[in-house]
Amino acid sequence: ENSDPEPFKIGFPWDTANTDPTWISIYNNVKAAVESAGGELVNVVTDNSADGLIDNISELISRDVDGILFMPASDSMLPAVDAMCADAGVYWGTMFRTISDDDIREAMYDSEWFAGGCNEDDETCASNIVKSMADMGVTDLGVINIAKGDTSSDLRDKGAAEGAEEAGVNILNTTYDITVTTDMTKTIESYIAAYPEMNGILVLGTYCGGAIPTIEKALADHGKAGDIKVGRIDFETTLGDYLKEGTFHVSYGGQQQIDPLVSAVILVNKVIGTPIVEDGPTNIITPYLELTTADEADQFNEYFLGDEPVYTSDEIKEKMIKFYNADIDMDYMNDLISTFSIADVVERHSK
Amino acid sequence: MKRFLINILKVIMLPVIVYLIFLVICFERFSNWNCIYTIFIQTIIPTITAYAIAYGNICGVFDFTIGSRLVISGVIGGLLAAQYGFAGMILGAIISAIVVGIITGVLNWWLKIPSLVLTMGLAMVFEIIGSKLAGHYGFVQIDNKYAIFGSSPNIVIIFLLSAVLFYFVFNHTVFSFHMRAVGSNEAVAKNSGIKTDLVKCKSFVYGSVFIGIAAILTLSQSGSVGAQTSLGSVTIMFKPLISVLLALVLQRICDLTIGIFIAQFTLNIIFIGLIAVGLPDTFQNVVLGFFLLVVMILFENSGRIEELKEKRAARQKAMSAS
Amino acid sequence: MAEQEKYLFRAEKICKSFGTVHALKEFDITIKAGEIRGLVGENGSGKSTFSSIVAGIQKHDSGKMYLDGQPYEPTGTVDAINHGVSMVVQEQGTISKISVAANIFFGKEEKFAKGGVLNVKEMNREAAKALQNIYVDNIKPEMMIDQLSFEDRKLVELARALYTSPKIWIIDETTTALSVAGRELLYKLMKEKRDEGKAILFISHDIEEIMDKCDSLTVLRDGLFIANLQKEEFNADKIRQLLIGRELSGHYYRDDTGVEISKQVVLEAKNVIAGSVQNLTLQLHKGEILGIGGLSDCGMHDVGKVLFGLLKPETGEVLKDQKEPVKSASWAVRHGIGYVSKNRDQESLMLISSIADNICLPSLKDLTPFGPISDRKQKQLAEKWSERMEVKADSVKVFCNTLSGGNKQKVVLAKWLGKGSDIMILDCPTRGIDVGTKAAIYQLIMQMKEEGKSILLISEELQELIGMSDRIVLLRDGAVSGEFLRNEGLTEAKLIQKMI
Amino acid sequence: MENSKASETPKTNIKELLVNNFAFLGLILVLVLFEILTGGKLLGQRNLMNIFNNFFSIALCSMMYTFVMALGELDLSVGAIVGFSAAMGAFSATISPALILPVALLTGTGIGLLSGFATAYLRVESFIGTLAISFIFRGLTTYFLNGSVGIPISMRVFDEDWVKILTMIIVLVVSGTLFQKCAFGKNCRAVGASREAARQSGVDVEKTRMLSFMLVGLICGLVGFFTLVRACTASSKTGNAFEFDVLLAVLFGGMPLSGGWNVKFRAAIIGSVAMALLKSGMSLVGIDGLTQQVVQGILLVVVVAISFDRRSAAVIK
Ligand SMILES: Nc1ncnc2c1ncn2[C@@H]1O[C@H](COP(=O)(O)OP(=O)(O)OP(=O)(O)O)[C@@H](O)[C@H]1O
Ligand SMILES: Nc1ncnc2c1ncn2[C@@H]1O[C@H](COP(=O)(O)OP(=O)(O)OP(=O)(O)O)[C@@H](O)[C@H]1O
Ligand SMILES: [Mg+2]
Ligand SMILES: [Mg+2]
Repeated sequence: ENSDPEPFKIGFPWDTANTDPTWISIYNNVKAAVESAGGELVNVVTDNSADGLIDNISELISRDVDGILFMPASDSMLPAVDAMCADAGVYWGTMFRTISDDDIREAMYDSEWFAGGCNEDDETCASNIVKSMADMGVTDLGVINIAKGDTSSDLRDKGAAEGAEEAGVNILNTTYDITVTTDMTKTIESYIAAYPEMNGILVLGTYCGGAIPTIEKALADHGKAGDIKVGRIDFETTLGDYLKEGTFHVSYGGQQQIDPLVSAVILVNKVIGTPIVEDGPTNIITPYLELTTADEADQFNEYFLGDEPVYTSDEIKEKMIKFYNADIDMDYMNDLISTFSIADVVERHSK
Repeated sequence: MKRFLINILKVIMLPVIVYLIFLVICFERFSNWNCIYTIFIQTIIPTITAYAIAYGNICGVFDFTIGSRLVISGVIGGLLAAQYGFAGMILGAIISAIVVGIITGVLNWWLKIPSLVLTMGLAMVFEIIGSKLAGHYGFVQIDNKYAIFGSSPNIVIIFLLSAVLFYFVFNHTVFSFHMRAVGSNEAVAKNSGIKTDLVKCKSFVYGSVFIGIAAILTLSQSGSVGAQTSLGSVTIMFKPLISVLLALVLQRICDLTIGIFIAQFTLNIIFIGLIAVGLPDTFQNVVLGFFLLVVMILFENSGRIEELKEKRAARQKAMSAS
Repeated sequence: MAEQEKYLFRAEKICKSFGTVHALKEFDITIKAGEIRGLVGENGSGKSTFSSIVAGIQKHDSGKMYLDGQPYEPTGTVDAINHGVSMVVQEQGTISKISVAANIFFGKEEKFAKGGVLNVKEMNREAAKALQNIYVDNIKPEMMIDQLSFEDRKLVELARALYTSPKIWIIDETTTALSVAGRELLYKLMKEKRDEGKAILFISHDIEEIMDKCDSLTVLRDGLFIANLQKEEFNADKIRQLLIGRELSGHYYRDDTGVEISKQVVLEAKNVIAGSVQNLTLQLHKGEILGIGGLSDCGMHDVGKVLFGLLKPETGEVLKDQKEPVKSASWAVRHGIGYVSKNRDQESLMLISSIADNICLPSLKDLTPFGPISDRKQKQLAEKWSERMEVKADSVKVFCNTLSGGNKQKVVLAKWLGKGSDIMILDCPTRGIDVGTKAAIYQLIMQMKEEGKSILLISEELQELIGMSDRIVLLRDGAVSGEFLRNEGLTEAKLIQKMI
Repeated sequence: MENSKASETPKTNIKELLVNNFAFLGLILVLVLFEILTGGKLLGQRNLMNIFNNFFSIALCSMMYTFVMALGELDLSVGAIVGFSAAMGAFSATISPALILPVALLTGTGIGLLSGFATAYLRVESFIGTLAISFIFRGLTTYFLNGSVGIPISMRVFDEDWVKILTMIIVLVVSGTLFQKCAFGKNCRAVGASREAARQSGVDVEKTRMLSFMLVGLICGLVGFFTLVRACTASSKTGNAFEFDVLLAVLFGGMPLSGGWNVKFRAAIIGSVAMALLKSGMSLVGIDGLTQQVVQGILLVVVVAISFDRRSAAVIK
């Protein structure tokens, strides 16, 4: 009878002080998803650490939100989150991260307050990218990753190790948690100095802005650009140039926009009373995209990192909110996600 | 002269010993020239940053803004490089570094509050200015053709020039005398008619020249400069700061200009050494902290150790006398 | 006009106040060329304030100054020096971590600089000259100032002040920081400058010294001009009387000629080697005033530090009551030993703290052994003793950095009187203290003695030692060189024999 | 002469009173401003609890930090101590959850002892010494944790509001009394005012300094415990940047860096409350992270510029 759901509020701890375009686009995509069903997005600034997020969640609860979406810093923090949300009667959803710990996953999937979320298959992704680098002839690999203790970081490490094992690649060393370009330069140069045999660098993840240009520059300065193959999980804005020059080789990623968007959609559906899956949390695995050409990279920059989300609010309302579209279920969503690609976004959004 | 040479030898022992330790641990990785060369190249930017830090340090002011000023200067240099090429990059970086230095210095003068408080507040503001300037992508990249200062021999030449400039300013100018005096006893310096506030202000401004140079080199070496927020920029200055502190320890036997370089060089040997040994990089911080602590303890207690020796001698003398 | 030209410097109606304290009230003074003018007054009477105004360190509130008949209004110390006014300050005035030469020419480096670039060699050469001018040859210009002793640093300050050949040379309480040799040097320089036709303003609390060295004298009391005296009018009693504004008996030392001293030893040093003390053996008896004297560098100040536990003996031991060794300063205080350092500002006082905080510090545990300490008790203690010592301040909440030197000293003494220690080690307790207060301190020392307390009085002034001690131990090169009892009839000559 | 600034006594006592209590006034101002801007939500019951949670750790630590500030020292290792003691606590939970609290407290005190010993007895400048300690223990935390470690969710009972409020009151009373009324607090200020004078007045300077660092270590252990039971997880990021939060709070409260008798206990409280109110207020009004940081930075400078007592500081470093 009602043409719109009751007004609701979704809390979202996110670092709005971070100027990385990916971080900004994540915010925009979540916002679009929440507003598609007439909700209001409440942001609190966070440092994305476990303790910080717990504080943020308690703050959001005190601000009367109906659901909370966040990127977990670790598995072990989730029981605490669930307990807090259950006490307050607030739904919660995750993005980007799966739950690897079996006990915790079981407990969370039993919780009526956990709405579910998206994640990419970090382990496979890492394993595959190592293998595809091995195919390019890489035998000795220097690795960069985000801080230890982060679920994705750990899974990607694991995947990379598996991939390396399978493909016979030797992982020389892994450096974690680089946040400034000078440290990046230093690390790459140190790798070059300490490991003359190194012929591949793989960035499993980093929060350092401009990581690839920095790596490329360091390699170029040591006359190694092109000789040392470079791979990266997660796209960044500068890949196009290096793909064009042939000094950059492979990147898997591109789910940074669709993942939070769909995660938010899952939570919104749950909050307005039309969950995608009736009996339990909804978990959707977003496939990673591959960037192979400079053109694609440019399109990625324009359509994924621009001001517009990868699905606009109207598109979301029409295609992903069960309240308006009763057809929606797990299969429907999986189909929708599987058609998601750079070309798809370009087609929908180019005028 | 002989004494001078002995002192130089003493100072050089520090990196040599650390190097030998790593050489013993993993000979095959450490026994190539490229390794030493890389360590040397990596030492340059932090050394120049440390020169900037040294100004405030000698003057007795504390400066949390170094990192954020470096970012602002690099970002503006990078932006102007795209517009006006080399001139834009060099002038942009240096002038903006100086302008921000002047702002910091003048505020320190006018507000008359502890520099630690002021620079902490300002660093928070500067970080945001930097990130706003860096714009949508949060970092600024330069065209590789402007990055010629990042590789040798250019970077080495710039380093030598900076070192000479620093040495000269620190040993042969009126300003340096005033600076040391303000750092050592501000009240007396003031009574002797020195405009202590002006000296402190100048130390911010002169130090900025080195920030500008460091920013250009960072831009050239890394190809980009990224913005930092939430006091993340402070971490940029911690390692150079450690080298300044170590250099102050070495000051008795060697000039600050060389001391800072040697200290930074030693730190970098440790850095690369740990990577080469294959230890997880988390150990870097542990070793760094440990190294800093041990050196400081040795330095602060060197007098005591001698005293102890003397005491023992005195006791023995008294024993044999009785 | 002609009248004015006769004077080199003239100050009219100089006023200066610090909040409610009026340090100078319409103070007038005229100084002729070719004279050594003494400036005397009680502690806190405004001598340092006036001289620092003349030297451009601070500004007066109102009044006029003339130099060479021209209005003189220094904008700062450099301006004052350019006008030919230079000053040796009461506090330490050198800057550590820079060389001797840099200290001498500090703030005046432009002389050796072209466009900000310094010619260090030339500066060192000139510094050597400046040191030669004051007949000092053991200090090298390249040396770091930190390598010098306190006294040598004062000499560097002299070189600094005299290098510019000032027309007026102000010396604020410098003699107490100098050794005998240093003093002689200073007097010689003063005479020399006077004979060159320069004027000298000499501040001291030592009336003998003033009478001996000055040509004329101005007395200040509470910031007011009191009197001008010419050399021929000098008379110690008269000066004292003018100083404190009331009659003062001719001698203020104790007048008995010795009493029986108890045999009980309360504090002793046995074969102690520490710092500049060499093999010292010394016993302090109950109820005794034991004077320690000697030339500067004889190690007498370290004796106090050793006995108080500040300096750890390298060999030998320091015992209290002949059984327990003195472990540390905090142990000493807990066991009833008090210590007044010679180096007051750096070691005895917390400057940026109130009088009350200073006085109560050693007694905190006594006020309440456990738990919270009552504010009321603290205030009572502080007020009682600051009143007893006649500390010149509005209340006990006043911060010590605003007090004059002598009043600071009174606070230090009040602190230990409040603590009620049985053994008092007093290192130059009357240094820089005016005659009135001096008398009060001597009375206090006597009173403590009568209460059965033991006092170790370390002093550079023989008169004081002779006047106060039951027994005097003289030191030379860190070891005991002579011992005298009060009832033996002491004279300076006798003592000096054992000192050198 | 040591200080010509000392001459500038304010004309009226009212002005002096205002300036002296500016930090407090600022607090009220922030309160009223945001109370209006948020339409009364700031002091709503739920948000109050939220503000309390925000300032809980910072306030706890600031109170003990006062002792170190009184000495005229800094402790840059507080964040690392919180992180390391939380990690050790989490490890001990695998043996028994009952061990968490004692282990965290012991670890904290132990590290405090280490930095105290280095500064007091080995004479390393506190700024450098604690920076080094912080590097060491941050590294060790990351190394040992190798990710993150969880503890049983049942430990969340210690995250109850009443437990924390009680803890806060106890720590407040104990540290307040110790600082304001007891010999130890006074000795700390005396050492800060003049180390030599304090020593010669019978204060055991070294012991006082070491104990202060140990107190900070102890409270950081406690903060580590509460952080641990709140998230039920210890990670390498636990306690990250906490040293800046605490420093910012005490400076915001008007704590002088020079130590001595000007160090006021209330500065710790006012500073941490004001910071928490400010953050919560800005967040409620919907100000983004970038602007929040600018506002914090500017306010810090402005508040200190107005309230800083320039008369009693001979020189301002
Ligand atoms: N900076 C200051 N702030 C407040 N009061 C001050 C300050 N300087 C001096 N006074 C006060 O001014 C008065 C005069 O002090 P001044 O130092 O001139 O005395 P003085 O004659 O040199 O004494 P002394 O013989 O003890 O050195 C004293 O009462 C002192 O407390
Ligand atoms: N032999 C010494 N050892 C240590 N410190 C010294 C020595 N001689 C001088 N000083 C320092 O030099 C400063 C200047 O001494 P000066 O004699 O001018 O002061 P004062 O007589 O104590 O002052 P006031 O007249 O105000 O009491 C003193 O504060 C003291 O700290
Ligand atoms: Mg005086
Ligand atoms: Mg005097």
